[in-house]
Amino acid sequence: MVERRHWFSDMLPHLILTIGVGILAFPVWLAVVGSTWDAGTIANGTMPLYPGPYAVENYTRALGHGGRSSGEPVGMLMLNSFVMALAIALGKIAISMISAYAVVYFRFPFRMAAFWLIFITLMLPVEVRIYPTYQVVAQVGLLDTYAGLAVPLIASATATLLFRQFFMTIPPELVEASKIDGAGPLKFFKDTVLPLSITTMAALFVIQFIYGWNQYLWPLLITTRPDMQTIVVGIKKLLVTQDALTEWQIAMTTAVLAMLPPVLVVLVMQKLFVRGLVETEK
Amino acid sequence: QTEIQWWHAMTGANNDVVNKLAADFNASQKEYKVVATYKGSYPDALNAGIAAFRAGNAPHILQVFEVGTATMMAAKGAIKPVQEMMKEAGENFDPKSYLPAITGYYSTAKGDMLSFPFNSSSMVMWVNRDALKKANIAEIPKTWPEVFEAGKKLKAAGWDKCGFTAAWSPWALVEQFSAWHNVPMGTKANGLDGFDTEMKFNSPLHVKLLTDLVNLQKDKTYDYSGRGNENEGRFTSGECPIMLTSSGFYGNVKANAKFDFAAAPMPYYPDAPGAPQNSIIGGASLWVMGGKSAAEYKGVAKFFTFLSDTDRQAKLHIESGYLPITKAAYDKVKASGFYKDFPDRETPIKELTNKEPTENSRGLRFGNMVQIRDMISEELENALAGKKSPQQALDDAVSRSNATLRQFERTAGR
Amino acid sequence: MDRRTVFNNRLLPYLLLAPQLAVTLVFFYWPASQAAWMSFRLEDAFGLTTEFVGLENFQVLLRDPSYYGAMVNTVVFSGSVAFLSLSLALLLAVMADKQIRGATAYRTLLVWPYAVAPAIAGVFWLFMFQPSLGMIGRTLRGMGVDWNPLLNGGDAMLLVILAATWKQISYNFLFFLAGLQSIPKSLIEAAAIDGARPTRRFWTIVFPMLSPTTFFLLVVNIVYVFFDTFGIIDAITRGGPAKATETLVYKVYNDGRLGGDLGGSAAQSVILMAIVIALTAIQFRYVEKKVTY
Amino acid sequence: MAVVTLQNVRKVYAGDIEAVKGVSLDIPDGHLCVLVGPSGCGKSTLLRMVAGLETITSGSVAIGGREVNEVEPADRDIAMVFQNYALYPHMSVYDNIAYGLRNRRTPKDEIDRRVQEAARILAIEPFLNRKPRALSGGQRQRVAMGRAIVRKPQVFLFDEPLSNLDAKLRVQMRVEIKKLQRALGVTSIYVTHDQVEAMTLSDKLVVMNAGRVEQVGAPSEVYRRPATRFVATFIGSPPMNLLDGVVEGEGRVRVDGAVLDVSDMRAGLQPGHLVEVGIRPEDLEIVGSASNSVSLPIDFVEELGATQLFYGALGGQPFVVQAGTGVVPADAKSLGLRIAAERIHVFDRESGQRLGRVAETAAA
Amino acid sequence: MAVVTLQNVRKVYAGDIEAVKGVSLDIPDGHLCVLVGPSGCGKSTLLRMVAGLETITSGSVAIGGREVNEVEPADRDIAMVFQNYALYPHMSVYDNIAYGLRNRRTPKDEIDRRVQEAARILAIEPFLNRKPRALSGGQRQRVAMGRAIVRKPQVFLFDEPLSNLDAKLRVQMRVEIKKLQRALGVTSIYVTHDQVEAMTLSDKLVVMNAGRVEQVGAPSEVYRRPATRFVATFIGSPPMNLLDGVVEGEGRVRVDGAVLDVSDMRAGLQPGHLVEVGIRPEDLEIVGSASNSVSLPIDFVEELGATQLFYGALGGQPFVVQAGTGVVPADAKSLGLRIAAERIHVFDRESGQRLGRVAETAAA
Ligand SMILES: Nc1ncnc2c1ncn2[C@@H]1O[C@H](COP(=O)(O)OP(=O)(O)OP(=O)(O)O)[C@@H](O)[C@H]1O
Ligand SMILES: Nc1ncnc2c1ncn2[C@@H]1O[C@H](COP(=O)(O)OP(=O)(O)OP(=O)(O)O)[C@@H](O)[C@H]1O
Ligand SMILES: O=P(O)(O)OC[C@H](O)CO
Ligand SMILES: [Mg+2]
Ligand SMILES: [Mg+2]
Repeated sequence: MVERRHWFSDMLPHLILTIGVGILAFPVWLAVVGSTWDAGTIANGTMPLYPGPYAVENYTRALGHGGRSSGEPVGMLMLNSFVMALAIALGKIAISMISAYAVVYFRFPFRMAAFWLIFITLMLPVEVRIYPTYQVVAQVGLLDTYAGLAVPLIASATATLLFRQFFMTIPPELVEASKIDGAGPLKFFKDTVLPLSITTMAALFVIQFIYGWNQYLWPLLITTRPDMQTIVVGIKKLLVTQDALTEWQIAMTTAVLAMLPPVLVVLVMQKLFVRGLVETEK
Repeated sequence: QTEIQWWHAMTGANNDVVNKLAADFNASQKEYKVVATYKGSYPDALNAGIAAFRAGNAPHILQVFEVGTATMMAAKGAIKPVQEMMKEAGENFDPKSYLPAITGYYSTAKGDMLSFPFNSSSMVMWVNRDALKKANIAEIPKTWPEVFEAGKKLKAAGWDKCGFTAAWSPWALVEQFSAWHNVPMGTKANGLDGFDTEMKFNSPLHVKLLTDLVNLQKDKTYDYSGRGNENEGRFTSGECPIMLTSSGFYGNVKANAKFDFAAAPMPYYPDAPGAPQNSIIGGASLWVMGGKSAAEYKGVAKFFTFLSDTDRQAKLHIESGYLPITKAAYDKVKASGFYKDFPDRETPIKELTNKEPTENSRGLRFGNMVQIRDMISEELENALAGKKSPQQALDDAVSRSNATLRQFERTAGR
Repeated sequence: MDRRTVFNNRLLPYLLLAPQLAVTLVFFYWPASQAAWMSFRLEDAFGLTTEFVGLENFQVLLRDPSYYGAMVNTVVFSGSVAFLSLSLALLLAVMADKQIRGATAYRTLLVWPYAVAPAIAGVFWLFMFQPSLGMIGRTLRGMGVDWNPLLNGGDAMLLVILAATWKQISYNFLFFLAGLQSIPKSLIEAAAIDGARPTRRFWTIVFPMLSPTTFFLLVVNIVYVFFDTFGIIDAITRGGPAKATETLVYKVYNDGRLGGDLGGSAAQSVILMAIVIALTAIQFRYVEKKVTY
Repeated sequence: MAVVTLQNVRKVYAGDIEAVKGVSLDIPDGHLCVLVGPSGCGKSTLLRMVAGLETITSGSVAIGGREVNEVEPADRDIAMVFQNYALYPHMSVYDNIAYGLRNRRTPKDEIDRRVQEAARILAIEPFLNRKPRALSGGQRQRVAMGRAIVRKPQVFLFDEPLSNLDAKLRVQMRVEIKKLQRALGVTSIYVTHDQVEAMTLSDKLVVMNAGRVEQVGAPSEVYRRPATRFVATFIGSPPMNLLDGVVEGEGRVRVDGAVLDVSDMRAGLQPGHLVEVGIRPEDLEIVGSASNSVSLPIDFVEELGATQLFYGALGGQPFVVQAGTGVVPADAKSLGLRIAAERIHVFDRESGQRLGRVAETAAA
Repeated sequence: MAVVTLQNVRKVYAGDIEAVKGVSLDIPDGHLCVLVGPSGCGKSTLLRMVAGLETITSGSVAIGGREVNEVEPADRDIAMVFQNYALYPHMSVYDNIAYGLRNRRTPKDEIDRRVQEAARILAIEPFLNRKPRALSGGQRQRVAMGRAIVRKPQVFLFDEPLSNLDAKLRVQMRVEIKKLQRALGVTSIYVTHDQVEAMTLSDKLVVMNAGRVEQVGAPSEVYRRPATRFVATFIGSPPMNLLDGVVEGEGRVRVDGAVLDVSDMRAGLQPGHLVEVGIRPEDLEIVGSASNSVSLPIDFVEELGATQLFYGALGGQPFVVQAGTGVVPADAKSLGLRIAAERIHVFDRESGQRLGRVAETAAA
């Protein structure tokens, strides 16, 4: 558009965006810096704004032995987080995809009832009914198992709704063409719906992976064995609250490590992630 | 090999001690394996234990801090009394071998010892001697007014962010304070004589302390440092030169403080009749959870016997700052001349045995005491933040505590 | 009108629905009904004795000033986080939507906090603002600001609000950006021809056109503040000091902790679930309406 | 290749929408039958019942003499071309065409032979390995055709197959479809709402309106003798002019003061019977300003190149005249019009039925 | 109301796409100028430069004598109707129309008066309180028009304003736009890719191709004397037939063995010069099978109602003839064609330029 321009109005967006980027990055920068100094420097409040010489020591210790009180190596915690996140992401995609398929491509008694049963759970995270859910998981013997970490969290309406919406955008003529071409429901699912959903699945995978990785209260409650703990919970254990000092350098090291996988996933899969996010929610 | 789960709340240096104990026990025999798991703070560990029990997944041994005692005692079906277990397992166990204050605290009215004493502590006043010197304070203050005075001097000498502070505020400012001044925290010998107790810690003396602190908070002569471990950090970093906390903090001070420090007795109001009386024990004991097999209990019993070993107890005391819980261990350390070299390491024991305990200083046994501590903390915060008058805050704390006590009374399975 | 062609198998749809329904029933409806059941009962910590008490838990709850305190906290907290994160995100999105150099780079640099776990975000902010060792906390104190989130409820609230806002900006930014980009260019052009200058264009065309996005984000932000911020609060303030940062969800957790008041906690769960279901319904109706927009 | 027979076919959708209200139709072997009508008149519904994509509420559909009401689409031996082509976006062109054969377990080399042949006929061989999104609209259309012909079905069904193409391409593909259908000789049903397409393609033209058939016939027949006012205005562009009239007597109608002779008018109509008189814009003879002519003041002229459209009004009703370019001087303010008696259509004003002579109508 | 003048206007988009390659144009006050051309030829770009929505790479645009290259859209005193109407979805129809006036701080009652007047002219008074989404396509189109006319600008700009409407409505709205533009007398530029729309609407027709102007002229002029082969085939449907030919001598061209007389042919063309001969399908005279006629074997007939299209090939090149229905017997297998010398167009085979007589072309 033909517009009157002014150097200030040209610079303003850059200025504001740079400030925004700075504000968003600053806490993480401090954490990174924190992960490269020793306990004393941090505890005395004399940590500078630039990285120190203890990076290797801190990261080796976090990955190898872990914090003093928890004593669990970060590697193992990350593996648990990874398994949990993966199970949640894949599980959610699998069950919500087929249930959405049922709702969209079939008409059967109680279809709407089933849909509503699922839909009501849309915005009800496990936190609201945390103790009863814990009790139920205990009753079915899933404490301290990957299944216990993942399965209760894969019951979510969001993914089902997303797939439903996506399926509704598949032209109905494709079903009709398939029918005329002699494909039944399972064949249609396998030959057409599945391949068409690949990007949706990938996008959803990114989001759910992050969701799973970032879980906190749930794994905190249902894992009792240290070797089942996840990394996000592990950090909380590093934040000692009594009698001893927090090993901030290890806590920060662990936090940086814990943040890395999901942030990398977001950065690498940015396009898919943004698409998935905007579609899931709308 | 039978696995024995031991959930605990020991952090920092004490955490190393616990891990070492488990490792040593595991190395000493082949039949059992003790797996020590850190479950977070004392309340977190207790919470995890309760939740796990409800889920049918309780550990064998649960470390519960002293104020959880009533909760555990009331849970008749959930626990296995230690004395009984030791007997069944054929292990030697004599409650009388422990310091009386400890035995009394963890035994029923009938004298059955329900839990195994592990890390008993008392509250002491940690001081930064270097700082005192700089502020020209010759003597470690003994009374509250002296502490206030010292705080002011320290402030003037550059410790302007914090003259003195106290960790575990409800423990320090209400529980130990009551016993040390021989005033009741609650009725019925602080609950030792039954669950139908009522709180009393809004007495004039209690209000006096809080009023003083509220006034000093204004210029940070006293500075409240939250409910977490900021206190400890501020002491070791040198920010706060005087701090009340557990004697069990020793290992961590030693590791982190770069100055000359000492553990002094808790301060008292000199005008309070009978003060100082005696302190009550803090720290925690080990509870054995119910519903396990005989073989497992046997392992637990073996482990406890292992822990009671006199040499081991003595070492524990020296390394961690917790009390030598058996008389034998105390005697042994004393005999070694350790206290001559390090007189302040005897401070907590001296506090504990300062006088013959009274109704008000034998111990505490309030139901839902863990929640009550939160209420007290909240009301202290309200007062210190100036949102409520000290009197009002303590009155509210008392009435809220009483409501909780009533609820506990209703549900406690007796 | 649904003009979709369907398959007419009888059993298959039920089989396809079964896994999701099973998981939902077992891990949602069963616990939810347990919560309802527990809300009528009084239990000891270990669940050894239990007693039916009718509506007592609800009565106690509704008489408890700290419940209303938690409500106020929740409103203040969610309102502030929603307002701050929405307005900052909108500002950033509007800037990033301009045809400027490096727009994609800016976007990348603005999206990643989404991936940070709330609990970890909490740890970061605690690390910054801890009064005695946090870099900013100390700086503030050094400047003579009485920064004391350990004692001052306002400071503590501010801290969790900032942390939660920080975490939420990326999310809102993405949606606003998508919303801005989905506004047809021709509308802006039509407005320009109609004589509206950029600022007026923003307030009369762009902003109203974003209102579905804004409304959606409002709902999502409220839900976010309700639940996802648990980790932030737990890491930074644990609801303190003096319950100043205890939100409704944190209270559910805290009251049920130590088995102290499971009935009361369950009663709170029941009320919360009702609130959230109502929110969902509102949003759903709105979404339905939006389809025709 | 087969005869398709519809007997009194009805479709009621859930919610009591009667989309098709009893249609009977015979499509001879090898014919191309076009269903045309305004949007929502039930064309697609009818076609989809033949395809088996909608259940038939009542009546019967037979293909090649076999009633197929209960037969699955896959087993009806039909092929269908959709408006949006419905190509499988994730499959190559080759796979799109081969999919139906594969599902029928046709041997591999047979599939290959047939796909190659179809591709050759449609000149899409160079694209066989592409995905549909890499094709232009016209090319996609061809692939859709390929998918239909490769199966050598008994019946082709087309649902507005050209309406996603631009005008030029539409004309071109229309010719190609017609040629192909001729060459293969497969019975076909073709749905469109474009009357030009309908006219040009059909062997048999079916004009539908509101779920019913208004007229069936050869396209020229439908154009020359529309059975109803609806058909008269629907077929032909610009549409037939309609003027209110009153029967004066046998073969004579009074319109706006003037009396017109009408050669095709049913006997026995009472004078005073209210009618509408229809005259196609191109059926008017333009005479200087002779007597016995009607004068039309020109409001407005549109230039179409070969012809011109003159807009005006007669008796308060809009009236359009089409004439070859150059016939009317550029500065003319009005037209003198003469109307041949045999070019006048008369419809009942109430029912909209043609009031042509009965014998002749029956012969059509 | 104003003259619009474009001088050597160029537009190069980022990425070196030269969308408009130097266009000069004069649009007299009150005229309606239509830009027509295939997709991507730069029509919209040109229009948007006049609107100020795109910057001008080089050249100048003047409205009413004032150069506006650097003037913001808001200050150019223009109004624009977009293809998708660009109605503000969150405002009522009234507010949509009033928005431009409000931005200019027009007094309230003046706004009301003008909006009501525009609504009356466009017959959208009943909808003034509705939101655009509650309107049909045609109604939205009217609102977009209303928004343009209410401001009484110097210039109207239209970018394919009718292409989102269906065929019937398009014809109707086209007539209305023309009438309205006439009545208001506002200089207008109208972009379309539909040649019928272009022909019928324009006072001045500009045919564009690949960023350049191919021909400017009155529509009938462009139809009768297309300046290039491109224009010849672009304007007119079915398009002009083109046959390869060779100049035989002055006024004579050999096509497929036969020699044709051509009356409009540039002097001085060397015999042997390669040309293309263009003949419009409707310009052929159909003679039984007289001598001196060309015979076209009929491949295929399309029925259009009033006319018929006969498809065949001459000299291996496709050839279409349009004739009134009934002129050719239904069973005819071939047509005898005669072509009047003055109806033949000749183009240079290489450059595509018309090889008409120079004097006459200049006069156009
Ligand atoms: N699945 C359905 N459920 C209910 N009503 C339907 C359904 N499908 C079509 N209809 C209705 O039936 C009528 C006929 O629809 P149909 O699609 O056959 O029309 P059409 O002639 O093909 O129109 P178009 O030219 O717009 O494609 C319409 O009124 C339509 O709304
Ligand atoms: N913003 C842009 N950036 C780069 N190239 C562009 C841009 N806008 C248009 N073009 C290119 O400029 C050329 C002319 O585009 P323009 O939109 O003017 O064509 P048009 O004649 O209006 O076509 P249509 O009939 O499809 O609307 C096209 O090749 C197009 O791809
Ligand atoms: O720090 P500890 O282990 O001595 O325990 C302190 C208090 O007694 C806890 O209630
Ligand atoms: Mg249809
Ligand atoms: Mg364009």
